[in-house]
Amino acid sequence: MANSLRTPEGPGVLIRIESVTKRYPDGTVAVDRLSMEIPDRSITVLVGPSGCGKTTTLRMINRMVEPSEGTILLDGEDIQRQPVTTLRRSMGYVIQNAGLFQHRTIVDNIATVPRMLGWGKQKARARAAELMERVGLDTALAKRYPYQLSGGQQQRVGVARALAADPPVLLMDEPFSAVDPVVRKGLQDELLRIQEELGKTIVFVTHDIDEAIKLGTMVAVLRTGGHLAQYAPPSELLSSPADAFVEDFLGGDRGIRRLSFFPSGRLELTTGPVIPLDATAEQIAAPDALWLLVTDADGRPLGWSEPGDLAAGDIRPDRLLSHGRPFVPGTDSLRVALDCAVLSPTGWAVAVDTDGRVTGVVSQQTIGEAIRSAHAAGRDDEKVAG
Amino acid sequence: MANSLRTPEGPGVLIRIESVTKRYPDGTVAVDRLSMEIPDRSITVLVGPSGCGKTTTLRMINRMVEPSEGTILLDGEDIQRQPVTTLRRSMGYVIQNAGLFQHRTIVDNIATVPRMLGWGKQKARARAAELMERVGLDTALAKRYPYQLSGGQQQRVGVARALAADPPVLLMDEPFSAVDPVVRKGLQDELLRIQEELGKTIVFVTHDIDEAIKLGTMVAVLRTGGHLAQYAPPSELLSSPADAFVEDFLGGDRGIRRLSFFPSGRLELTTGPVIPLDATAEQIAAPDALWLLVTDADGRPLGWSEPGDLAAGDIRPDRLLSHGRPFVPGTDSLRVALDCAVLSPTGWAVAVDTDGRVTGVVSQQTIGEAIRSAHAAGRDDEKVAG
Amino acid sequence: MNVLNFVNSFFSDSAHWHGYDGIPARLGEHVRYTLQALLLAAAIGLPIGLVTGHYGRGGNALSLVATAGRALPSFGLLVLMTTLLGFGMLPVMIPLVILAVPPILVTTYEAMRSVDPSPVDAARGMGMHESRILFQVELPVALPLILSGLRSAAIQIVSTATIAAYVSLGGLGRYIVDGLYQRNYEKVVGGATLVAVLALVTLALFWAVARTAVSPGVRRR
Amino acid sequence: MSGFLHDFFDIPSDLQHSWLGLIGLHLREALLPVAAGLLLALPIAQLCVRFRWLYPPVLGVTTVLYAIPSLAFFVVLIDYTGQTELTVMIPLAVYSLVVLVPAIVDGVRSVSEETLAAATAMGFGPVRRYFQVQLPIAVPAIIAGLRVATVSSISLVSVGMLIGNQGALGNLLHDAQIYNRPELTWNSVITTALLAILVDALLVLVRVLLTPWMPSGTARRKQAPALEDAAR
Amino acid sequence: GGTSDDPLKGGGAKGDTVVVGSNNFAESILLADIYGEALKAKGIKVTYKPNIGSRETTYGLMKNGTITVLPEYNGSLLAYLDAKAKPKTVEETTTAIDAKLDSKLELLKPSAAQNKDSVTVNAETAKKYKLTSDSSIADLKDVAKDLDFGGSPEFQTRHQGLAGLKSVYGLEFKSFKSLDAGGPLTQTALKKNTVQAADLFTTDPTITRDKFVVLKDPENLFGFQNVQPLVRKGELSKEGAAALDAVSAKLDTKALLDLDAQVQLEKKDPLDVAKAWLKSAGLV
Ligand SMILES: Nc1ncnc2c1ncn2[C@@H]1O[C@H](COP(=O)(O)OP(=O)(O)OP(=O)(O)O)[C@@H](O)[C@H]1O
Ligand SMILES: Nc1ncnc2c1ncn2[C@@H]1O[C@H](COP(=O)(O)OP(=O)(O)OP(=O)(O)O)[C@@H](O)[C@H]1O
Ligand SMILES: [Mg+2]
Ligand SMILES: [Mg+2]
Repeated sequence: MANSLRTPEGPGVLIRIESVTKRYPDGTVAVDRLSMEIPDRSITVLVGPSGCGKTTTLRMINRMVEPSEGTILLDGEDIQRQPVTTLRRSMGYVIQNAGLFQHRTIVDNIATVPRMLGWGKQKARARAAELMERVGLDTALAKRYPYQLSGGQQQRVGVARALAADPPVLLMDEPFSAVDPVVRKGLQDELLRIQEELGKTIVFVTHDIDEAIKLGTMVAVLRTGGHLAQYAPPSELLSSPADAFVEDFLGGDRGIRRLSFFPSGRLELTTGPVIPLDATAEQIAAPDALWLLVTDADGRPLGWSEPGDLAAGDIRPDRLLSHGRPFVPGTDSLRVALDCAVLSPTGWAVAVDTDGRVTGVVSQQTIGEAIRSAHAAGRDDEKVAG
Repeated sequence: MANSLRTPEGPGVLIRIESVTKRYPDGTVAVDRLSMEIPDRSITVLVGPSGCGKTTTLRMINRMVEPSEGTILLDGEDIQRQPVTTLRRSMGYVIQNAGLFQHRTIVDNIATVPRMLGWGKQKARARAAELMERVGLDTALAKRYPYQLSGGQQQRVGVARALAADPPVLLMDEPFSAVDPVVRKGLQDELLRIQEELGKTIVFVTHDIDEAIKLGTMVAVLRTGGHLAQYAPPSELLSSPADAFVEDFLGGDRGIRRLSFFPSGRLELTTGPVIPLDATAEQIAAPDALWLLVTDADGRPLGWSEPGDLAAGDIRPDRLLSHGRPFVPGTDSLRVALDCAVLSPTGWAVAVDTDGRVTGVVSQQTIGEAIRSAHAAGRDDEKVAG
Repeated sequence: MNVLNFVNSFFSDSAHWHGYDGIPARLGEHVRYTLQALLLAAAIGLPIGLVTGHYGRGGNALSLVATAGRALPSFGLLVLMTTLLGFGMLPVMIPLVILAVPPILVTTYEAMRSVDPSPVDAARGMGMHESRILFQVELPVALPLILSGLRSAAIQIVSTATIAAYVSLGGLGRYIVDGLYQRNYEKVVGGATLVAVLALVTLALFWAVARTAVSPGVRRR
Repeated sequence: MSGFLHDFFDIPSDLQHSWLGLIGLHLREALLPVAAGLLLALPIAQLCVRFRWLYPPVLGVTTVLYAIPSLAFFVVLIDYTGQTELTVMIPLAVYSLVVLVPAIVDGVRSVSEETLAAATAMGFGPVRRYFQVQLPIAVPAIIAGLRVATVSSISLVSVGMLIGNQGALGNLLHDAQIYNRPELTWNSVITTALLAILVDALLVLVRVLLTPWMPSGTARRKQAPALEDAAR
Repeated sequence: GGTSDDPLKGGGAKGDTVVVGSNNFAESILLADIYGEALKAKGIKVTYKPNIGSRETTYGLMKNGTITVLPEYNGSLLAYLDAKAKPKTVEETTTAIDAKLDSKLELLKPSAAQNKDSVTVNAETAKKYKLTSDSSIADLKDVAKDLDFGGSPEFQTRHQGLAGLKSVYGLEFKSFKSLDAGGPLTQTALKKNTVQAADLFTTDPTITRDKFVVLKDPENLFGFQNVQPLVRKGELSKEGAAALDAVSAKLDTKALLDLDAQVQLEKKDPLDVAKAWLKSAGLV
């Protein structure tokens, strides 16, 4: 979960929404004096319950909806100043069910905007093929039609199509909400990867708070009536919800979920209780620990045992207690480390390197301390910022 | 989360699926020699990836699909022996999008089966009204038509309709998968409540493992091809997935999620570090603790502070660190307790009674020990059972 | 030539309002032919459409039959039937019914097929009998479309029933055929106007039937 | 038998065409009006899509025009266009509107919100959107309408016999009568029906060729709304 | 291809091509074929516009020049032009027609062949009311109110039709059934007793076949009905006119009856029948 550790890189503001109100002809106020700064080259997520004005906000950015009041600036310039088609072509747009052109092949769908911009057929298709690979689609699918693709694949085509003309901005309206959870997770990971590689500015709408927290560099929680309830990085959202509405919307497990944003790299590991399968009686007795982790010849974990149950030279792997899931310090977050510790019968989490070789173990207590110091660091940051 | 603490009550078997195979005319083997015992008066969840044969299995129970091989016994009797309509009328059936009759009002939708069974119009409607209340629908909606209801309300009507003739069995095929997450959670809670009140035998199909774990007394994980990968209570599923497929399907956080099934009632609380707002200097100095929890006059938590930062008689609530979310021992699970501890800046979770008055605090370390002993108890159970 | 003048003089000629060749008589005949043909066509098209639509089978055969039915020239059939069967209602009814069955048949089939399958599934799961599913679950939802099929058929019959005049029967076609051979434009235009008005009335009737017979839940307002 | 076959295909000289000639004539008289109807229906339908309120009155007017018997049309037209094919074809073109307009309107309307939004967001203007997105996606519905219109047109051409040999295969009906040759009636009816079925099959083929993007299995359900009006 | 190839060209007869038209019944087509083939034999270019419709239509097309030559029946033509005329001889008929005829049209010489409208009853009715070929229309005076009469739609309003039957013979039928102009519908209706009396052409071969009885017309309501070519003035060459005169000179009622029978009973093609007759009459 590379993303879990991402921090806002604090770059410039690309899109500035200034006191924007949208009143529909029937009187509905969908967005009410909304002001927001959307940072460059990061994912900003709009999240909130149904009907809170997410889609309206998003569509005002590419002028598919015109604000009733207020202005929106793109790169410092009022978007009203540009011809609407030029504006739109500088922004990719991805929606639920992809909105593909059912009458065009995949490659032609993706090549739509380049072709409109006057690229040659050859060039546009080459670009489309390149993008298919980038979004993780087999190029063998190029000549197929949308109906021949699964929902997840269609959604990938939607993303590729939006990226085709290399627009600096990507607007995404609940793009993954119609696919099943497993595929959805894949698409989210893919999006994070693509964002990291291409550095687009993405405005992402969802009503799923977990998705918002997973994807967002910044998350804007809207409440019905188009009011901005809170606009903050996800970890701050989890630790300090602005009000009861946001807290409620965030749901349970806030503490544990927040741990996703803390790295496990600084956890102090100990190798004391780690012994090899062919450990001598001294090695077994030495550590003065309640539990010992036995590893195989390669250093991969086999399982836990109480020292008293081990006989030197006759350690039976099938008699050991499961070592549970190991974690990779540096790559995994504190959340994973804690989960490993909780799942482990001994309360100790096993740390391994990327090859799966044990690099040490860490107790739930140590993890707890790490969590506290991370909290403290967070508080200090706030103080510095304040 | 009353459910989190539910344990299978180990009652009799109501439905017995015996080595059932379903081969569709086109050769697809949707279910392959499946054997399962579905316990009485509990929720059994079938979960698995798309196309793994969940729907087929469910529909064989009410004979909407006839097995190619094998038998299904209801209450010990082969379902083939009964007239198919009698069988079906003894089983409520709820599907995605509710499948309401759009030309009938809500009350008439719910009254369908009673009317079919020959009840008088008056009686059937009274029953329908009663059921609307039971599933949490305002009876003012009775005269509306389905299109005038939200997706969640429609789904409730679907459940009410299935319950109308008070059938002992309820078959539910992804009933909640088309509604948004917030509404979905409400529907799930409602279902648990209804099940507890009415004691129905529910067979529930979903492809969402979280839903399965939340709802199921027993969970059957199917893999593509209609093979039963594992059939176990959810906590066992989380602690000991049968194979890599199940482990993968369960996703991350298994350890922490499993804590939902451990009660927090036996946690040892301490009241040592708890002091009132008007604490004396002695009260502040006495506990010999790193952190103190300050409560108001009613005993409700105000926040944490290091003892050194407190001046007797002049404790400023706005200077205190947030006490985070408190938990209610006995009602909440160990998972909630751990989350509270993790979220707390001090690593201590605050326990309150149902009125929100502090009953004590507990350290993350103590919670860790409780987790370990719960694990050990689980192991012992297994040994006893084995 | 001014069509409106013709219409005006046709309708203001009091001779056109009495007797066996008067407007009331002719209109009555026309309505009778129309109703007879529509009822016959419905009696054939509805049951077949409902059943095939319910089971979802035979759609291709149905569409072939419908195409053939549509393709048969009504006029040719009329002539053929008259030579085969002599004069009377039967040779007129046959082409009218053949004309009206395809729209009824095809729309009924399509209407049944387009019913959302999930309520049907739910009904089956409740232990409803197939016939009950057909009449109490599918039919009420398919009704607007079925009515539109009947409406098309009715309009076509109203228009085509004029051919009855060609084989000496009455109806509004009388004015048109007579007018044509007598070079009496007034009659032709008057007759055509009456047919168009009758078509409008038919439209209105079907609209009213749809308002009352279709559940507000299906109409969605 | 061969005698019957001989009589069957022995077309009286006053029709001035061979059997195949009549078929060609029939096709021309039936298809040209539908083509003209299509050209007319496209802009009308687009107006109806654009201005929703226009649709019900347009439907009403086309239905009323459709209800006017062709004979009456002929009588009115004959003063302007004489005893010619044109007199036959004008009403047929008008009739085809009652099927084509709703078919196109429904087809164009059937394009999903999402697809339209995607097109707009990509910077498609209204014209481009119409020709590159809405119209192509409406093709199956339009062809469904064309099928009904064409088949009806083929059947209706026969009435042209009433205005002096302008009914192509329909003229056989009259000759069958005046020469007491019923086999000519059979010829007319059967040939017309076969012709219609053949042209219908051809249109299906055209649809398949034009819409490789359509799922073959599930097509039926999606087509239902278009067929509603096509059956009119 | 026929004239239908240039549908909008009103004056199809201009130039060197002669357009021979005909009404929509078999005999008219046959006569047109005879005229046309006779003209062709003189090297005149001929196109046919057969099967047009009733006189009301064909006369219009003659006037506007769509057709050049049309086989006509002098009595009917006169009745159409002047309903009140009551000529006593063929010559008087011609004179009366000339007075009313459009200035662009003229009649050529009449033939001896006659084909009149008639009041014809079927065998059953004849038997019932004891009618024979010597009976006259007037004999129906008392029974007409019990009879259904069949005729073309135009018969209903023409003087040489229902109107004349009433004013001249005082007949009022029980009902009038609009059928066709002495065509198969009328024949069938009469045969099947759908109507008991009908307007049939006297040369109709089914009269003898089906034992219908033609009633005499002592008041000469249906006038003289000599077959006579109606042509557009100056659009037919001298040879052409001569050829048609030659045809008229040879054609008599008996010949016509025979030719009609060949077409309608023996199912020969009218064009073949026409050619054969022209040949046998030595006209080609
Ligand atoms: N064209 C419109 N005319 C009138 N009201 C509209 C229109 N579009 C949206 N609304 C209303 O504006 C409000 C906000 O709509 P919007 O679509 O922006 O919500 P959303 O947050 O995207 O909701 P969802 O999660 O359901 O997509 C809603 O109350 C909606 O009913
Ligand atoms: N009527 C049928 N004919 C042929 N194959 C079928 C039929 N119904 C289902 N199948 C196939 O049987 C397999 C299991 O289908 P089933 O509907 O039971 O899966 P499921 O687990 O309910 O999937 P989902 O989560 O997508 O609803 C699938 O491969 C499916 O394609
Ligand atoms: Mg939205
Ligand atoms: Mg399923």
